[in-house]
Amino acid sequence: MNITILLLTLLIGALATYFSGKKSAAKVALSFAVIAFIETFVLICQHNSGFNADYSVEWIANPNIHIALKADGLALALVLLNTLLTPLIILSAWGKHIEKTNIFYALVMFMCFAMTGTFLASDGFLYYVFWELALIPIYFIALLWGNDTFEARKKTVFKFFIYTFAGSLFMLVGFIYLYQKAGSFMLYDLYNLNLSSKEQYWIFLSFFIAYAIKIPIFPFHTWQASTYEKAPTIGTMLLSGIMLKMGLYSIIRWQLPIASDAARELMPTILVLCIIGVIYGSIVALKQVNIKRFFAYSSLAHVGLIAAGAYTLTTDGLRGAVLQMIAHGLVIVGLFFTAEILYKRYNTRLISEMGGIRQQAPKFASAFMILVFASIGLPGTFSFIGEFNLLYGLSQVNLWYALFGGTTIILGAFYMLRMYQKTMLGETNSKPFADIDKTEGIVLGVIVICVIFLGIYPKPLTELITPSLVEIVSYIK
Amino acid sequence: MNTLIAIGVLAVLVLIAEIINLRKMVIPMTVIGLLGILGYTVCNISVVEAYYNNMFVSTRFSNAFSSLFIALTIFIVALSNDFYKNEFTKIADYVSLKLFLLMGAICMVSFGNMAMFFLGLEILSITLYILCGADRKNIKSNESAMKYFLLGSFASGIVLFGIALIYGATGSFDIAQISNIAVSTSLPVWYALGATMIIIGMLFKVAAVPFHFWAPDVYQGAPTLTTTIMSTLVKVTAIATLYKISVNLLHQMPESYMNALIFITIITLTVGNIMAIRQDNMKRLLAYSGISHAGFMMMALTALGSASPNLFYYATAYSFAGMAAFTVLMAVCKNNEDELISSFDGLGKRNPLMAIVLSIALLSMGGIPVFAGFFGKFFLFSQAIQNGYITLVIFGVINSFISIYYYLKVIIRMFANYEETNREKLAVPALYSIIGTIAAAIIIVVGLFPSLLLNLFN
Amino acid sequence: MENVIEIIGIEKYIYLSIILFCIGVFGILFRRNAIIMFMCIEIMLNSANMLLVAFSTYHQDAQGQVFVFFTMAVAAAEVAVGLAILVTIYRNIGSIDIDKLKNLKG
Amino acid sequence: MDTNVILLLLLVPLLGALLNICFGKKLGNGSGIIATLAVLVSFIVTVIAFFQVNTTKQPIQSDLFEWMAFANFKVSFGFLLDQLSLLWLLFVTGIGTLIHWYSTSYMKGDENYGKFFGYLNLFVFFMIVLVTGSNLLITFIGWEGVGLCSYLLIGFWHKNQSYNDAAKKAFIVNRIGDLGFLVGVFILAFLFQSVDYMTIKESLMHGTNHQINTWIGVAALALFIGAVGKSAQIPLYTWLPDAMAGPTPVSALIHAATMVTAGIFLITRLNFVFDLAPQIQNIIAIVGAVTSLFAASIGLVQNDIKKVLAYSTVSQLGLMFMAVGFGAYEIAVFHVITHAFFKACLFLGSGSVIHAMGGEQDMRKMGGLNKFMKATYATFLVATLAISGFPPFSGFFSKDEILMTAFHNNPALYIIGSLASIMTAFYMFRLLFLTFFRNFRGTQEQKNHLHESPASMTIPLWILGILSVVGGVISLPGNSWLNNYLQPIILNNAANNHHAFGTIEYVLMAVAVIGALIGFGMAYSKYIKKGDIPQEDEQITGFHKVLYNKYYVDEIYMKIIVKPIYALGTFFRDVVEVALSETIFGLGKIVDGLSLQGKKAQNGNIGLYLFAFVFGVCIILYYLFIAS
Amino acid sequence: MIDILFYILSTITLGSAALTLLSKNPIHSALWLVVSFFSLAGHYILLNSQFLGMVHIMVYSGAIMILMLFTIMLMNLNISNEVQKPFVTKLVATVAFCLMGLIILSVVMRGTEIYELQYTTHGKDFQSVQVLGQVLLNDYVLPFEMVAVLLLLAMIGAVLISKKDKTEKTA
Repeated sequence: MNITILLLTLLIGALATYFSGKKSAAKVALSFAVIAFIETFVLICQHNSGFNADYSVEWIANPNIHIALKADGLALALVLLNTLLTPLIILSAWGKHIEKTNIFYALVMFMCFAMTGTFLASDGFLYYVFWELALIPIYFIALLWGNDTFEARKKTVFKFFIYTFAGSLFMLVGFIYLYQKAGSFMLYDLYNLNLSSKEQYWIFLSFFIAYAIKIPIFPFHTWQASTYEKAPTIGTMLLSGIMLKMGLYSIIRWQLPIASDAARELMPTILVLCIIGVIYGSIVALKQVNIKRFFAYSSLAHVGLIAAGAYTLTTDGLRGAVLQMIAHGLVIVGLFFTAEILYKRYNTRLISEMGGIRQQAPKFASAFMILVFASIGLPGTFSFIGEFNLLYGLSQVNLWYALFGGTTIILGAFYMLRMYQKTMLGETNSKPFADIDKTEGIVLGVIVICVIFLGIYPKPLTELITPSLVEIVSYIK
Repeated sequence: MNTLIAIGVLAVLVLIAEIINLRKMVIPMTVIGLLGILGYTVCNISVVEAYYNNMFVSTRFSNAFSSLFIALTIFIVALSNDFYKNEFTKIADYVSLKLFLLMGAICMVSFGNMAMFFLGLEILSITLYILCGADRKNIKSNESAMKYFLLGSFASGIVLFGIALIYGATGSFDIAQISNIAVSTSLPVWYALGATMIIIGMLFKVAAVPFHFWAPDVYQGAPTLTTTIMSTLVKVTAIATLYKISVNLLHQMPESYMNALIFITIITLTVGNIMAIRQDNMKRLLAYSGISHAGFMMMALTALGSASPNLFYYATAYSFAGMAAFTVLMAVCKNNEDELISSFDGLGKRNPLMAIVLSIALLSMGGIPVFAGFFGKFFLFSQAIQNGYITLVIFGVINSFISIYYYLKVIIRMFANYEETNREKLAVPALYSIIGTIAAAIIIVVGLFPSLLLNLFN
Repeated sequence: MENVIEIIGIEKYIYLSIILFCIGVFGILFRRNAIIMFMCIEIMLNSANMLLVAFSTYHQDAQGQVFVFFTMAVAAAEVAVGLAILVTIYRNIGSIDIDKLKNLKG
Repeated sequence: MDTNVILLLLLVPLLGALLNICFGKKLGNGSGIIATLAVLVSFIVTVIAFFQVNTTKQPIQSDLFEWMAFANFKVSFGFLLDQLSLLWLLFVTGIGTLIHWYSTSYMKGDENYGKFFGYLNLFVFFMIVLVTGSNLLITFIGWEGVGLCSYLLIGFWHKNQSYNDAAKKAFIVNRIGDLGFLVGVFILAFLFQSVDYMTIKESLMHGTNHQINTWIGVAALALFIGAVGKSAQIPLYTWLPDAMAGPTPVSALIHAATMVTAGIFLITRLNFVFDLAPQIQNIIAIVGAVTSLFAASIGLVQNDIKKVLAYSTVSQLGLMFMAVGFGAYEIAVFHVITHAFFKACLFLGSGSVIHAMGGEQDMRKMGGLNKFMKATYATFLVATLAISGFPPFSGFFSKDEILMTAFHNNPALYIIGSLASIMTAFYMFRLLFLTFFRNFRGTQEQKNHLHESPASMTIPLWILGILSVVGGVISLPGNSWLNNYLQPIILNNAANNHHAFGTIEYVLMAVAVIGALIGFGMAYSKYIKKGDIPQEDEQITGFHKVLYNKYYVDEIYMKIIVKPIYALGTFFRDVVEVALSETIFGLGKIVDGLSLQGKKAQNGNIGLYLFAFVFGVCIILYYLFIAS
Repeated sequence: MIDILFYILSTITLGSAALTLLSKNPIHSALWLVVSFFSLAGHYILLNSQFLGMVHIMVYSGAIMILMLFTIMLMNLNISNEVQKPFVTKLVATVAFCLMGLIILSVVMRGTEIYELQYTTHGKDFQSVQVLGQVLLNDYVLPFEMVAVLLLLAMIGAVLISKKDKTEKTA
């Protein structure tokens, strides 16, 4: 199957959703998302059978820009995450009253399209275009369908947009510079460039600003919590589940192989930053009162570790990063969904106003608990695989990194269980709390099953991504 | 050359139509005529020839820009129909003035002789003075005309003095000859002084800092259609001319020239953007954003000689975005005293099409991918980096996201769910919708297929 | 009269026109009466004309003088339009004081 | 065949767990039966496997599939049934079955009856995973899995937030150890390119590299920290007493018999690693000894029946660690087994008491229960004698061996251990006397309610009681079946170079017995003769108060660790976050201010514009022509 | 002789130009400007461009200045009621004037030192009416036409702006 079909499906899906009218928009979006998921699955099967789905056609002759897509295991894994989560995310708002439904879902589909493009693009320019494109829908989603008063969220979403946009522009400058050197934006041409260490240093930094803001890495995270809080939950899921993976993916795909010497040189600094983020995020999370902000900081801690893994420059660290990206994507989407369920029932996001739900909604409580434990990397869940890989990668660089990075398993348990206790446990709440319904059950069920299945049998994914990572590491060396 | 003549003829025909009372025919006739001329020009884009003793030189550069000007004029003339509804008796005057303005613009990019340059500049300027003051009972229109007139003629004086000095140094008005002489022999300081003065004059025209003060005031006071002309057609003309002049006059100038230009570019970018942040009048906002765009286009001066495709691309992207934005502005603010940004509140509900057109225009100006503005910036940045002006690019980047800030502010207001702005639907003349849509479509198409424009140059 | 440039020197003409030009500039800055400012602009244009004629003689080339004709036409057109604008302003506010034109700012 | 055995062993409890968790409500009382049967099946499978392995001397091993792959090694999802794991399995599933059975009555009527058994089954499953894992990471699954179940079961009555606190605390403190575990794994994986027990053992046996010895020491230390967390040693012991918040069968199964011994299991499993790190072994012994004394001293004055038992568990675990530290793994294992018997018996007995008392756990409110609860009393007495070290009860043999080893290796630790033993005898008899002797001190209502527990509770008690009596036979001095059995596991087997059993040993035995008698005597004189009843909380003073408040360790931890973290959290949230946000977005504000100033500058005056123009021209000309 | 004439004319030019902008009465300014233009015409004649000198007088003094005078009188500005600019502005204006003059002059003066002035007559006729006509209508015919366009549009524009239309009268 041609790789462009996938992108076209999503793009057409976005358009079809827009034109489908308010009533059927969600259904149309869902069906296209599911089709995209199936296509991804087919692509992965083809990939495993040795079929090369790379695609390249000239877009602009001068400057030399191609529409080039590279569907190796690494990209496909993330596309899979994307196309798996998108239907779930759409389902998560099933039946909810949303104004201008068609526009809303069209934006969601468009964002999925852009993110898929980002993962697949192997021409730096095309990649950048997709990267920026993904920003626009989420901006509108957060702005128009977000929480709180319009004024309040306007400010926040604004900051988010400007901040991330600012970061990515520096990346653009980096790309342009590379283009001047290589005469092409193609991935391998950039890989094969011989840059002086000073050039690498600057290229690395210009990329790093973009990624550090997107991921976000401490101290570039200030947009995160408030944006997560203000965005509608679907938006938050898209942001945390998929979009920040764009940054992490880009580190592996673009930044490290292109500026490998600089990466090696700057590794200690960046690892320290990442690990500070891990600890800092955990500690700040402890004191959050809003459940969405809480998850935002937990996310900060987790992605800090992922980024640290990626910057170890070892295959194990990279593999851990990719696995944990997928795991974190699944888990955080699940967690935000639980926050949404809580909000739907209680109409509040304050942790202090919850509690005593477990007896009322045992299914929900169990699913939530599994997600909580998945989030803190309990063995047997997928997160553990990722976390172990990451920490092992870190330990190969220096045991201290692994030790401090590993505090996440202590602090993570600390804040997560504390939150779970406060939201779910305790004397039965006087307010009624309906247990999850069917669609909610499907969403949570799929996530839980994925998390546990991959935790026990991650081999398909590992085998999918490892060859690509080995190749990338060979460019780093 | 034929283009120029044809436009002149068309202008005269318009005046004749007035005399024989065929006012209703004026606009359709002009649009069709201009379309024909546009077709002709585009078909002959590769004709490189000098006419009338080297007075008028058509090159790819000039032909491409002429086509762009004609296209913009078509839009402007088409918009005139609804804009001058209340003064329909004067429609022929207005249209013919626009055609004359177009002639001036074409002279400015195609000149082969300083006389043509100067006359083109004056035709352009004087027409604009008139158009600015056309709404004569409106004191704002008067004021803008006056300000523009005083500063404009002051700048003309400087340009003229510069031309005189260059003539003194080289003994010629022929731009090719001047260029040759400048390369081959060492010239008295008059030459450099003259060139500087001409360039200062052109910097005034493109509204570069510190010669930019007139722009926001004049933009705001002038009738909106005139503002449209100024911010699209005239700005592009000025920048193209500045580029052409610089190419011909500035080679073999000391490094300090480039430094000065880069410095001016940077402060133009920065001042334009910073000033735009706190504006509450849409026209002023677009004026300041126009200033910063002029700064972006001035980046082309870092690669004299090779930057013309990039400049052309950016100019096209910018001018069509401006066209789209002003079309929406006219549609929204047609009955308002002021063009406050608040009048855009809730436009997403009141007229979604207009809101989307404006969003596309603004996002394109802000440099969001797939819209043409992004590629424009990209090409210019790319070329600046190629020539080693990384500082300039970094300032460009910083300014890009400052600009996004205020563009988004407008977009937000349009899509805001303000309860109190649940006003009734906004009725928009069909022509406005069509023109806005076409302009937006051009932005997107040009963005997706940049080669369409870039290939005009090879 | 043949060699007036030889006798006086081209640089003197240049100095003269520069000073004249600067006087024009000074006037524009100095006065707030619009019509005087117009006159100052005329002075500026004339200083350039002066220079053109001097250089024309210096180069013994007619083009400079031809250019002066164009300048004159331009000056005439400018003045016509400028005065028209001035008249409308006078009709609207009863004054030609440019400092009263401060509606547009910010 | 091997794979099937392992799958059966694993999946039956898992299946039971899933059934009970998902359909617990529908199954009603059936869930208890299902759960008990599931564990029973595992027990039977274990017994079969045990005999197979005991005859063939070949471990049963099976790699199900490849789990993880790293650059330089692979981890398979593999299981290993060898002598050590089978031994553990035997008492895990055996005692597990009994406790499940016991629980069917104990938990009757609870609203989450099904879930309770689901969790218990899940625990058994994870415990099986822990002991049968063929590599460190599979063990780690079980290791954390039992932690999870412990969390779930401690907080089983989740409506009470203090129980939830206890559960949370248990999990988090365990996680500190888990980090140590992981670090150990990293080092071992790095050194040996494998995390497989057998492979590591192989590579250690063939050629030891002296350079890696320091690293092995670090790895051993890290793993020991893991064990400390799980097995509640100083400084990570504080969770265990709190864990008594869970239902009593849980305390019996998890927090006395099985899970807490996982630390001993791990170290025994990796004895070949620890043997290479003598300094670490030393540390282990010291930590164990200090813990045993420390916990015993706290146990002396506790009034909560389960707290006493909890501190006793900590103390006994300390003794085991001491043994492990001396390299006497088989003795530690021996004590693990006997301890499992009598401590499970004690806990279940106390559960029976609590059940009868309607949930009352304070010994000051009990007394004279021997008249009402004969079976419970009898079994409790037996177990008390066993733990106090009276011959010929099982505890005597195992404890005595530990002390003997200590005496040979480090007399100082021997004294500490002996002191702990005397204290053990004291507080156990104190417990016994306060609970079962003299008059009932509770309310009239409770008195009317007093009754002997049903057979499903007493039969397990009897079985465990009997085992506490005879458990010692598996490793009688001089002719130890256990030592021989564990020979393939323990590289440096004590059986091979066992010290001769001579006079000194008999003296030591006698000393131990005397010690136990002293403890008994003191308790007897204080609580039977004098008839003391422990004071009310507020009357406690002096060192007694320090003991009663557990040396204020919890408070200290709270002050120096938890509170600062919270304070840091608040600080980060309110100060650092704001500051970061302000610095980065402050730039925006500066730009905004500039814009405002610029707006003022643009004042609409043409004169100003002209000035700007002229000065601009001047500056440009100056720069271009004069300055350069 | 010629240079004395040149200096006298220059003095008149500069002096009358300065008086133009210093006079308080606009009519006086206009008249001073006429004087200045006449002196410039004198310069042209001095430079042997008699035709240009005449045209200059006709266009400037004859047309442009009359237009201005008419406007001044139309607006009844003969009595100077102009509010003077504040002193600071005037000071700054003077400073700007001096600065600009100094800079440009010094640039030119420094330049001429380096540039050696050469002046040789080639003897050809270059400024008779005939030659001017030829140049204007042969070489410069296109600009000539453009000037026509310029004047046309200026006319249209002036009418457009200043003409009162009928609706206004009735209103």
